[in-house]
Amino acid sequence: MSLLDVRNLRVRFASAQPAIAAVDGVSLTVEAGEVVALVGESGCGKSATALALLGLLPASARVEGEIVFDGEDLTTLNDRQLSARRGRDLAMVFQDPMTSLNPVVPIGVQITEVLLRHTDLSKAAAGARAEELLREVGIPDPRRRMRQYPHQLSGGMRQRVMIATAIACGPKLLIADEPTTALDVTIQAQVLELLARLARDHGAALLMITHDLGVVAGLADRVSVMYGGRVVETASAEELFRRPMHRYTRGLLASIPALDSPRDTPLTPIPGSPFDRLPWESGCSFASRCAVADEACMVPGLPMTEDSPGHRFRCVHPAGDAPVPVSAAVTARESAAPAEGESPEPLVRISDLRVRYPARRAAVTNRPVEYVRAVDGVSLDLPKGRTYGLVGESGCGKSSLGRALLRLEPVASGSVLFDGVDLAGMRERALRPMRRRMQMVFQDPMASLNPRQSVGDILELSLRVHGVPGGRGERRAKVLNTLDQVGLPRTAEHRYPHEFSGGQRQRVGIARAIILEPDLLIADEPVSALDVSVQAQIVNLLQEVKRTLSLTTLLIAHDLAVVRHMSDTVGVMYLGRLVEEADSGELFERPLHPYTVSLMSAVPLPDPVAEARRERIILSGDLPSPAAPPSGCPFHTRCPFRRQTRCAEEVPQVREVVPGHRVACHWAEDIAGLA
Amino acid sequence: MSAPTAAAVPARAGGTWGVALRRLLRRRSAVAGGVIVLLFTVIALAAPLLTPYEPGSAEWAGRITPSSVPGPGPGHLLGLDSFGSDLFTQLVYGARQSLVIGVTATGLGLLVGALVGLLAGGLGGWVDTLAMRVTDVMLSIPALLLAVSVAAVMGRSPVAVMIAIAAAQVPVFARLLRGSMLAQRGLDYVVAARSVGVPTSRIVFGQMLPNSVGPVIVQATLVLATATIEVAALSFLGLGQADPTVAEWGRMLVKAQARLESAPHLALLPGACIAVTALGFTLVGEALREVLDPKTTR
Amino acid sequence: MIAFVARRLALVVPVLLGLSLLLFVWLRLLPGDPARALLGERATQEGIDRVNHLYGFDRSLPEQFLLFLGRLARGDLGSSIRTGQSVVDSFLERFPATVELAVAGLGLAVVAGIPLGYLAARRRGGPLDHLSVGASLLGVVVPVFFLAYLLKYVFAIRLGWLPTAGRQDVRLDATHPTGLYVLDGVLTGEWDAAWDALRHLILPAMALGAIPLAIIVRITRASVLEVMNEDFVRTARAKGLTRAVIRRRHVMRNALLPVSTTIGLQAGALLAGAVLTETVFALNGVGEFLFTAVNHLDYPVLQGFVLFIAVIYAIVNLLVDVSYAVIDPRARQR
Amino acid sequence: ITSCSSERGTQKTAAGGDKAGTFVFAAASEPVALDPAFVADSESTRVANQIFEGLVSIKPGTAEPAPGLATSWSQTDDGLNYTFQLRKGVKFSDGTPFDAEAVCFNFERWYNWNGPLQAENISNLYQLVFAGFKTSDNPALTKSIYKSCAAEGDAVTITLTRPYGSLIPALAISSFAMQSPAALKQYKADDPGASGDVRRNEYSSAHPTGTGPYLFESWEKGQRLTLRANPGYWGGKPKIDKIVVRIIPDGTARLQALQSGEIDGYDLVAPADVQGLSGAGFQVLPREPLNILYLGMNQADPLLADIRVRKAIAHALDKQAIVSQTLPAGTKPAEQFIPPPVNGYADSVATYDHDPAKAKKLLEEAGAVGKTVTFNYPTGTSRPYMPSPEDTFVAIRTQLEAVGLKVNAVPEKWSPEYLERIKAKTDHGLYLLGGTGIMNSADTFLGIFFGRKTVEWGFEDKKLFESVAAARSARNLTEQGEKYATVSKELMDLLPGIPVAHPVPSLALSPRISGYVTSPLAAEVWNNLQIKG
Ligand SMILES: Nc1ncnc2c1ncn2[C@@H]1O[C@H](COP(=O)(O)OP(=O)(O)OP(=O)(O)O)[C@@H](O)[C@H]1O
Ligand SMILES: Nc1ncnc2c1ncn2[C@@H]1O[C@H](COP(=O)(O)OP(=O)(O)OP(=O)(O)O)[C@@H](O)[C@H]1O
Ligand SMILES: [Mg+2]
Ligand SMILES: [Mg+2]
Repeated sequence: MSLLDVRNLRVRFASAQPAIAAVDGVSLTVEAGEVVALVGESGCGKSATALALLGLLPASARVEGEIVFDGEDLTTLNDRQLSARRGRDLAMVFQDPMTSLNPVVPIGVQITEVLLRHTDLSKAAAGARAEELLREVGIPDPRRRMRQYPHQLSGGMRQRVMIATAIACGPKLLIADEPTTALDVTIQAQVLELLARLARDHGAALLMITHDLGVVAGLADRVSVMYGGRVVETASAEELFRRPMHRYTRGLLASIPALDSPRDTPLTPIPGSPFDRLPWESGCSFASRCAVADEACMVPGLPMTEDSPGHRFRCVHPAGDAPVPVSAAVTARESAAPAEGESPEPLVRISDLRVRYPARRAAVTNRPVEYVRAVDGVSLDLPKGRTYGLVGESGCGKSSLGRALLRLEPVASGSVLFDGVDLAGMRERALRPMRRRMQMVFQDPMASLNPRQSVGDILELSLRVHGVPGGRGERRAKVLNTLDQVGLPRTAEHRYPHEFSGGQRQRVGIARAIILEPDLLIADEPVSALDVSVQAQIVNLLQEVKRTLSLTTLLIAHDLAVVRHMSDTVGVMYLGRLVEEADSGELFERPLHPYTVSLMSAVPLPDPVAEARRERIILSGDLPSPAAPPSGCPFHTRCPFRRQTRCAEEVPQVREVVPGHRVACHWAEDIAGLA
Repeated sequence: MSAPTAAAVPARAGGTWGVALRRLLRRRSAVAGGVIVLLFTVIALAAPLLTPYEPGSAEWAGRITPSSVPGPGPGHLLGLDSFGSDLFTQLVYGARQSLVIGVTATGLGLLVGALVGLLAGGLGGWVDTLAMRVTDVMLSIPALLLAVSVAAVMGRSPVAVMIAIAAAQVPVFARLLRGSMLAQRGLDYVVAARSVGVPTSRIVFGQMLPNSVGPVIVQATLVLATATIEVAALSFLGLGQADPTVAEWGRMLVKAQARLESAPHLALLPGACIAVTALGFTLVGEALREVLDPKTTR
Repeated sequence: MIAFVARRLALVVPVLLGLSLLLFVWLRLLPGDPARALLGERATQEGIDRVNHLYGFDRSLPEQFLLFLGRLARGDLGSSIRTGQSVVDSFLERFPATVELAVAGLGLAVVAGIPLGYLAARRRGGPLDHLSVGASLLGVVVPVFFLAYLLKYVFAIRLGWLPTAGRQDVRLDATHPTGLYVLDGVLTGEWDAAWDALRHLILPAMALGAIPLAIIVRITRASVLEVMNEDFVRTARAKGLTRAVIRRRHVMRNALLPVSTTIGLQAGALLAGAVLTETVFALNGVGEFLFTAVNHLDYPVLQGFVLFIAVIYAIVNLLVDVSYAVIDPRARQR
Repeated sequence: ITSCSSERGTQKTAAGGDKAGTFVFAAASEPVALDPAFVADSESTRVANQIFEGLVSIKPGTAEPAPGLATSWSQTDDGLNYTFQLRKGVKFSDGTPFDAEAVCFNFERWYNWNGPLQAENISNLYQLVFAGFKTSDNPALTKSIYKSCAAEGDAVTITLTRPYGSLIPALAISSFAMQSPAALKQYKADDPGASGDVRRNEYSSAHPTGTGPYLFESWEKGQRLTLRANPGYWGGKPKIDKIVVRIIPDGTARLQALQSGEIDGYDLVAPADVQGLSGAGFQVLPREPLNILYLGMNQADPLLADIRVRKAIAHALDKQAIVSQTLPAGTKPAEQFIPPPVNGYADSVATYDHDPAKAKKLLEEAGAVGKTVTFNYPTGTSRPYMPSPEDTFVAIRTQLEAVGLKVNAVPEKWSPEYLERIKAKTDHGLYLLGGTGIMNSADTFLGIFFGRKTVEWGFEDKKLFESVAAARSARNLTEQGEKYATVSKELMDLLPGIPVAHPVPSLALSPRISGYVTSPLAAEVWNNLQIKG
């Protein structure tokens, strides 16, 4: 008998607007000690499923079906009985460690309370055990940490605390709901490894919920893919990545760029958005987004087909071994890429740029006494017509750099030469006409659009501000034209931002950026707020726009695969400094800075085989505070290649180690030799 | 992520205000409040049609004595008040006074407060510091005292009451607007507007302001409620509308305190009118607050 | 933390200075003649001139202000032109009554409001929710003095359970070492006196506490609803913790943060309410005296009292901030 | 500690248990001072009347002077020498004897006041009666009427510099009560003390020492003032052991406190509450009114300077209607500026009946039809002679409008705005005002109202002012009465204002109190009160 056997689980929210069941007949098994991944996009019902298992859904939810755990149907238990099992037999790690810990209770208490609840340990013993757990999850100096509050811990440490809490009572099943999406890649790698190890060590089964296929590849024994409230495909991890059968699984795999896939492979987006789904009663809910859907797909109650043992899917037109279809909209990128070798003139030349923010203010005078050095002396060129990708962990100063470039953030020192004009010292008024030539696409499409302006107004505003010649009519024509260009219906003109899906909003954001036909486009994490399947659409759009308008682009992203996919040149930032810069192909093939090396090795690959073969370098520790960066090489505190005292004493300068490949590391040559 | 709710909203909406309005109409309490407010507005507007008598006419003074007033009877739906005016007429016209005072006072407070808040939040720097220090000072004076002093400076007139009530609200509105303007300042859409090259004044007025007025509007609705009550409190303290025969609920209530024993309805009716109107505004305001608060939209 | 308190305190000083200047100018703008107010119906011009001279009202405004500041620095706020009593004394004399009333009113609002708000949130949409939210709304929309009258009519006159006015039965010969009658009764062991003083406080506290109660109920309700949707409460449930622990440690401790800010803000509003409540219940507190002072243009009293009140307001809000910092470790860094 | 809760049931048994019990009286405000020489307000006077006595007292239930600490008195024909026979065996409550020296000490104390003590608000009544001090620091003051005092065994002779007809009733005013010289000296009664205000010095706030039926016990500021029966009172120990005066400023609160049994009585019942209270078994005792409510007509206003307009207004008024609509039951319309029981009330004066037709005619003659007249009235106040000015205003306005005058209402807060407007500014028109007598003499009405030119009335009439002065300095009461009666007549021809009514103030008492006899002067002494078991 399986440890967990979910049969035909349905969750319905009384308040939900289209009254579609959030979970619509999920069946799922987890064997003891097994790692099962539940994958699917936003809103497909993953969290609802997980919460249903623990009986944690809000009162407005109606749950049907059976959840047999350890021989007992959990749906028949009342809250008191369930609560006795929660935390003891089934434990859960939630997505966001920032909000999942109580901000006003010391973390020690938050761990011991679960021990006190489920075990007979005395207070002191529970405290000791909690300390032990903290040590086990790799938190240094646990005794001190016990007394600290969540805000005094970094994101990674908080997630470790969550994990320590979850494993405290030795649960039989550990459910992790997107445990790493809120974390940086390097931290994500640490946490994932920890989770898997601990589950193994404690003999717990792990139900891992994620939207990132890459994450599960190296971790899961079995994978279930969810779409629209149902499991659409289930297989062992290896089988699933090798032979995805369901059209959705297939689409998902094709739409994400991977670090190890050939760079030239164009992405195949899944059209529409994950919320365009049909209720199951009317057939396959993916049908509306599926390229091969026909009437056969509209038969209600599609059954699961078992293909090979353990590989089951719910699709009338399984993909089988057919090649991944290539969307006609996407052309090979070679055509757009400039010829190798001759590097064009830079459109923007940044030298020794510094950006700082007040970090601490004096008690009485309220004057800043300490600064966060967000950008700490960066020099780089943006070659005309090329895409420059900027990567780095959260907080390393990427956005600050981008904003300072556009003078949206005050520049502390340094210069930004735009087409030969220094923007850094310019007055706002003088700068305004220049703004027409440089535009920005923001990370969060919702936040960057004024909720009270219709899309037409948003777009027209730019034209009006810059006195683009022509009357109302002409401006309107231009607006409509731009809408066409970004693939939005013309009717979008009169609609408001909240009436669009995330991907569509980002299209509006792009439209706003290109309507003035700028020379420079800064895209600050343009796709990281989007669902994976939509991400590809926007990536493709950006590529196309860039090509047709021959834009110079600064692409800021933390997703290495996306950067690799889109950029000609890539720069890596760490703690406000540029640590490495090279041609995209060169950099990913031969990273020379230890940070880049570990960054790349931390990225999970959506391929269990490759993942298993890969030798990973997992960075220890967290990003130091940018208000008090380490002396010498800022990376030396976490560097696996750290040597002698030089790293801690001497700041490495950016130097060209290999032609076209600049690195700020004392030992770049050695590493080059290693690679 | 807010995507699910957004996707759920049907197309063809009139911006966030349209959405807010529709959400508002789904709340029973808001509708009840709106109906109350509407009802009293109609009563106020149609006062001359509702009663055959002039307000403040003490025509029937001969029928009252210090210890008795005629109760409901023919010709006088609710009887007479302590001056010998028709009570129903006074109540109906009282709606006018109360609404005019409430709306003007709130409008005035809103106008001045919003101006200060706008300057402080929009310009920042020393303007902001100065404005906030001044509001600090104003806030540390009990509002009623402030109102009393204003009323004392201005003499006993409805205008004084309006200014008195408005004055006490100025710092509140100023802070609210400044706070939400500051919050808008760092938001991406404002940055986006700057990046497009929109001039500062246009950003402040065209972008930040419309997005910051939510809490101010909510506060204004709630002030409408308290204004009605404050008028009564000022009357109780011997300030406010001076002419005793002018129909104004607060005054009527205070005046009727003297006859609570012999004619409790003289106090209960205007008291109820005040309470119900205030309730109407409060219900609308509370509902608006919930509707406009992004946290509760989930 | 200390820097935090120091900074907050440093902010109070300019506010108080600004306030005294504002008050000063403003009070002089008030129409009417304090001397006339003092001398009453049969005053002659000569008498009025003499009083003006006696109190320095015939000097130039800046001169008067400097004199005022000079005396202020010595802790001398002058004396009432109406009663002749020193402002400091009359404040101290009346302050206990107001403190007692405010503490009782706010205490009632807090003690009743937080559980009510909590229950309303827990039973959201249920009858209890509607009842407590509805009742608290009523508290807001009925003028305080009228509410006071209704309370007295029902509980004192009709039912005869509670007294209508005053702070203690005057037939009792209780000793009052602190001026806080309930506390006095407890300190001296005069239990009947303490009980009697407490009974006298109930109705005023209800009248005064109605508005803060309503606000606290609503804030608590909203805040509990919000916190209950927080991830960490879900985490706590996922840990299998008992309801009591979840409520106490995870829900309430967080939900109380906005409530504590509200309580601080209410402290100011409370004083305004106290003017009416003290008048209606004959409590002879600061508020009532202040109002009389306004009516008689008693400049020294007005100036002094408003300054006192501003200081108290500042202290209360400082305390609130500190208590906030005690509950919320994040606030300590600010 | 006597345990007694204020619950109605237990309170009754408690009171029954201790036979004499406690009389709790609610005052609208705190006494200003306990030294009666410095105060004139009714709350201070009420307390002073229990602690102190004067040479002359008031016959209970009337406004008539009666023997007090002086058993009899006589005066010389020139009206300059008054001799008082003093009551024997009377002691001040500090044990010192009351004798002729003590009397002279008191007179000399007042006469010798100087500096701040000559301020109008401090020695108001002394200045009103005796006009000046030994040395005048205040230029407004004239020569003192008092000249000297001579002690002759059990008698005392007071000599005046000029005759003053109302001296005997004046000496019944509590400001001229006899105080213990020893206590006055010991506690420095005339020293401003720490507070800088003589009314708040140690004597005046903690050691008032007189010969009255009650002794001062304690004063908790703002809360209550306690008096105890004086066991050595010459008239016999009072039947009630203890008096507590509570401060309840709000009228409704006083009513409710009485209804709930927390207090035994309060003064100045609102007219609207009278019926309810008596219906519920409470005693509502009316006082014979010794007051006047008038409608003043400022002659500085050109419209009102015209006697035809003033007469028209007089004919327009329906006093009876005003009384029945807005004034307490029992109130009588007024015909003169003094109430009937007062010495100086004229037998017949010009009267102006309610006659709208005549009023209209007069207005037409004066060309004042449709003119707007300013009407000032006070708000937020209730005076014994004017319980609800707003109601009275409305009633009068309606009547004025009925005869074709337009009314421009100017309401103002009683103090200081309204008083200032009427007393110090010329821009008022019609206005409501009045006064309560402090003694049985026209002097406190006509003497104060019409003694000289004032902005209040806005007219200058030397002849009238001289008649008033002559009446003031009449040699005795009878002569004064005759002279004031003429003034009264003159006034009603001159018509500077219209006497409206003599409103009846009343006092409410719990049914358990008996033996309360009201006084027109509100000068009740509570030594004969009894509490029923
Ligand atoms: N409390 C709720 N009330 C109403 N609808 C809800 C509620 N919680 C979730 N839903 C809806 O149920 C569906 C499934 O939600 P769920 O949170 O399980 O998705 P998910 O797969 O975890 O998505 P994500 O990746 O965004 O976390 C969504 O359409 C969501 O809008
Ligand atoms: N307005 C601000 N005030 C103070 N500090 C700021 C501000 N904006 C950014 N910072 C700090 O500056 C540093 C760099 O921030 P920045 O936003 O540039 O990082 P990033 O690389 O874009 O990170 P992310 O990937 O999270 O967007 C961070 O430590 C951040 O906390
Ligand atoms: Mg989820
Ligand atoms: Mg960023």
